[in-house]
Amino acid sequence: MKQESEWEPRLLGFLCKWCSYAGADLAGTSRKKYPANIRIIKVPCSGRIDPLFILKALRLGFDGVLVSGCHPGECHYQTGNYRARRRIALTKKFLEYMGVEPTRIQASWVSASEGGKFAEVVTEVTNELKEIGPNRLFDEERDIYGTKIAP
Amino acid sequence: MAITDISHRKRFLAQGNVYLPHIAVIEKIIEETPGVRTFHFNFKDEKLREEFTFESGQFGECSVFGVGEAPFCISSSPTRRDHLEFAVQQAGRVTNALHRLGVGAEIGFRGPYGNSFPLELLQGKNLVFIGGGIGLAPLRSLIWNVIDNREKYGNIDIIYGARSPADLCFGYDLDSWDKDRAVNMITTVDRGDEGWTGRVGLVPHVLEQVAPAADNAVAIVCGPPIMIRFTFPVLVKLGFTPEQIITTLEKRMKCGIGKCGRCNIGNIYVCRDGPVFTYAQIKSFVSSEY
Amino acid sequence: MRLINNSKKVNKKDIGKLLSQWSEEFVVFVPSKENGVVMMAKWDGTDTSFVDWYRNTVIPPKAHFLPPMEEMFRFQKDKGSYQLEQPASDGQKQLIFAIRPCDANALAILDKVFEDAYEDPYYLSRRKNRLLVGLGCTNPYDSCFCTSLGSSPSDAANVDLMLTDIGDEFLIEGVTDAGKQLIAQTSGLEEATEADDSRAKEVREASYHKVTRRIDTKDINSKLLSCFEDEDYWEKVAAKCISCGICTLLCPTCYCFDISDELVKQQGTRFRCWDSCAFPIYTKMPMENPREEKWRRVRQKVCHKYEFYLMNFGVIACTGCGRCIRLCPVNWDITQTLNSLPAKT
Amino acid sequence: MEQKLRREAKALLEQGQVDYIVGFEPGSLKFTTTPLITRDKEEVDRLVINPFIVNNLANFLTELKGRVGIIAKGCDSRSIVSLIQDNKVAREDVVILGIPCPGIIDLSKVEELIGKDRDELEAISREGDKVVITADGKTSEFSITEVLFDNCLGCELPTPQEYDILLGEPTLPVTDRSASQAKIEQLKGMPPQPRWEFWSNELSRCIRCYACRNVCPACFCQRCFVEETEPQWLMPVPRWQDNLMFQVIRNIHVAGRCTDCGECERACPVNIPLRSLTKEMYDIVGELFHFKAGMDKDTAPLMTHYEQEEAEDFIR
Repeated sequence: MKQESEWEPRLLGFLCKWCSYAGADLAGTSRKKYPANIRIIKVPCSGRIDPLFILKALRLGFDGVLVSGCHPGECHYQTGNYRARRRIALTKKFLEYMGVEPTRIQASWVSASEGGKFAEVVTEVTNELKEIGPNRLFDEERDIYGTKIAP
Repeated sequence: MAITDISHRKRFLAQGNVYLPHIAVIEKIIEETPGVRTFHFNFKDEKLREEFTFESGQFGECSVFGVGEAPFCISSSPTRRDHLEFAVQQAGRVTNALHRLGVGAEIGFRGPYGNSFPLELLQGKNLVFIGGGIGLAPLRSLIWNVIDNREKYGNIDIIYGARSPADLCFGYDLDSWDKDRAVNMITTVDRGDEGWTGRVGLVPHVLEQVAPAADNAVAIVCGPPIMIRFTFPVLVKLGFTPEQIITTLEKRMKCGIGKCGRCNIGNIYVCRDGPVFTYAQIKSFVSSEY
Repeated sequence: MRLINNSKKVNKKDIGKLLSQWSEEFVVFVPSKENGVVMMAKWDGTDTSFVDWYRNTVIPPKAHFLPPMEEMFRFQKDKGSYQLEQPASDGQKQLIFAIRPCDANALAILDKVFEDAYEDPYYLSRRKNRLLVGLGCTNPYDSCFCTSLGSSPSDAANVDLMLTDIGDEFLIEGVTDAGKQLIAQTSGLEEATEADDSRAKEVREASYHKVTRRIDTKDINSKLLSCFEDEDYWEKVAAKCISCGICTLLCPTCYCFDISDELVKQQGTRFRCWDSCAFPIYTKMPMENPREEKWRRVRQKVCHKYEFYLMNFGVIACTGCGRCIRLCPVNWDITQTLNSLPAKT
Repeated sequence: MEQKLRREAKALLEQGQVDYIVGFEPGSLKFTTTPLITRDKEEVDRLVINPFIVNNLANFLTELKGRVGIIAKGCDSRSIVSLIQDNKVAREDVVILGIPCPGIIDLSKVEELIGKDRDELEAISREGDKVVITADGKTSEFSITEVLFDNCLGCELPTPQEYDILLGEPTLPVTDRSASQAKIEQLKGMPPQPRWEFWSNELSRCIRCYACRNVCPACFCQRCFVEETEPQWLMPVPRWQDNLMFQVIRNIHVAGRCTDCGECERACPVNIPLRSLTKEMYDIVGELFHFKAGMDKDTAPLMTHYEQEEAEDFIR
């Protein structure tokens, strides 16, 4: 385990290819500064996001997950982002109930022209993740079968 | 004929933990068809390379570390021992991972497991090999084994078919058997293409046309289940008794040694008691689960 | 099984002292509850209240020998080459206290498959250094049917030493050499009197008759064989099964397992874990599945236990512990199935 | 009620209106019932209705071919409606024999109260708002709030809304539903980390028998994500991390379909308090989207539709 001081959050971004991915591209080409903590997976639509992706990212040790898609009403496929919204809302609320910091699950609407907004979102999220610290949710090896009934 | 004699089980026992695979290195990869590759491999350990023995028809559990294990029959002949071979059709997690590997990659191998083709019983007999698609792989081991001891056997007929010319596996073997005057090689495809000048027809139909004599003969069949199901009746029609028909079965085999439980047909565990069976045995399985 | 007539006894109040004494040599496991789930857990050094409530565990003691999951080996890529590392051998000496006869018998059944041809090193190494202290049942469940399987609530055939509840005391009898030796080493045990012995005999007799659920195991394998192809029967029987893994995973004689790999940052582990013939994917191959339909899986479960295992190893793979009946969410009852097998047509 | 049920069921079979009757018959153990799935009109004489009819029979609908006459309690009827919403079952293929359900007795609570196991008890009977239990010749009385399943105590709609035949008079829900929320409220009162630890601890007992999934009528996928191998989302190994992930995803998948029938928790052989997950998800669905599962067969399933304006505040 790294020293806390050296620790930098790792953020996984699922960006819709029509809006947010283009927005991230724009942020890059227009030299907007944003933290290098984000790793990006391009998806055809934010509606492609299965809560399973979010869970798996947390399971693999990402400190936060950002789903980003088109603004409401602007989805390339008409309704993908509305569906994503329902799913993420449920996931976030439910995981919060189970004891996951809601900060770890993030969503944003970023259009292809909002390079600046993308940079802001990533900066904000990264800072918030820094505040709550590393994701240790799945770290601890606790297991009755390993320790209790059949050592 | 007692193919399920279990004496073979102790034939090659790994020292110590039977579940530990031996590290082997892929030496060559042959693209047989789109989706089927043959892997040539050898054990890393020199001593094991020398001492390892197997029989035609046996299989091994092959590991792609980090992905899992799957059973493959050894498709090379024990008479040609500079390396081992198995053919892999892309179908699931492990086979996909195998197809991603290149020459020099390390895999795990444990085995050989299962029984083998009953060579003693085949001696002096006319042999009819009937294969479909990748089902030629286990037959291939036996065919080379027999060819390398040609004087011990009678006539050899090989009837091999695939869906299309592009799906024919082991083209290099087919060529060399075709040229071999001591072998009657018949290749067929379900559907030809522009370049195809050979036979067209399903394996059971071609078998019926070729009509090998059942007298003093043994048929060895391996292919997709549907082919096997249609081939047996043709053989019976040609006068083959169920005892004269041998096949090898495929099941999901996780452990390879009769413990994990999933490859049974009745009380027979394919990994431990098979995979080679006579049609007589299969027929007596009171089950439609093979 | 005839027990030697040289028995000792211990007062129930002194069980703690006995376990403490044994704890010096063994890691002692006793029945304990976690959120109401009874399992054999490491003794905490004080609590012996299980003496009052213990009937049997939910998690069968097979978990000590074939755990729900275990590491088979680890692998690591070092300079382009894989290195395999086996887990350190489990040398710990354990004592499992108050194992029920049915569960101890189950281990003897499991031994057969794990010793067969290729020895299973994981299971067998654990079998070597674990001592089984049996406790006869005085209050069997209504789902128990051990007496139909040639056993009884006081069967001492497969334990090292056997305890019998004779009221305020447990009668202790050595069965195996290891068990007798342990008794000889143990201090503070009282000599049992003739009255204790006859009391124990009465208790055994009484508990035998408390097991009322019965199956007829006579010619069971040929009966199953003759109705094997009776699809209608099996479909009818399987209708309410939900294909969960409770009856198999928690069966003390079920041993099926799955093997899988995990790779995290170049550090890999090969696991094995319990698997169940009730799951459709258990037999699934890329192109086909020999047991896709539910009734085939139910038939496999029943026939494996009462027909195939008997054919291969000469013993029925069931000890009548009744867990599969007791824990089934839909009350699928194997005894009803076995008792209603259609006669030969 | 039982007599009427048998008559109706027999008539349905005789008139060829249904191919199957799915109901309850006495179980093989004391105080248990077991599903009866039959085409035989003689067998319907075995049908029973009592305070131990635990199973949610809607679970069997997706696998039965043909028309089915099915006995449904309030929650079960909503599961049926939910399956109709999802196009898993056609309304015309089911004849719903609705039972106004006064609540089902949780035998584990009874065992806890009496300090004896189910098979050691002599009698359990429901008398109004009381449950009378006899053990060792002694009778004791308990309030139903002590012995009904938590989900029954929280049941809003004990009488089926969707039915073809209603057996008996509509019944009212338990007035004080607070008991059903006790465990959940207790969890909510804990800080996040202990809460996460609680769940990882509970789920470390999971043996992956999948009973929770397989008893659940809302879990009707032909192939569950846990069985996917390319990619493999979860290890088949019962480690708490994978177990926990399984439960989270299962809950999200059944959101808007779960009717709080409580079967998952009851089926669990290792007593994982699964209802404390499903009920909270049920409430979240209600709170965020004003949606209740299985209320109206003509409503679209929760996750297939949306409102322009809803649950946005968390989006940047």
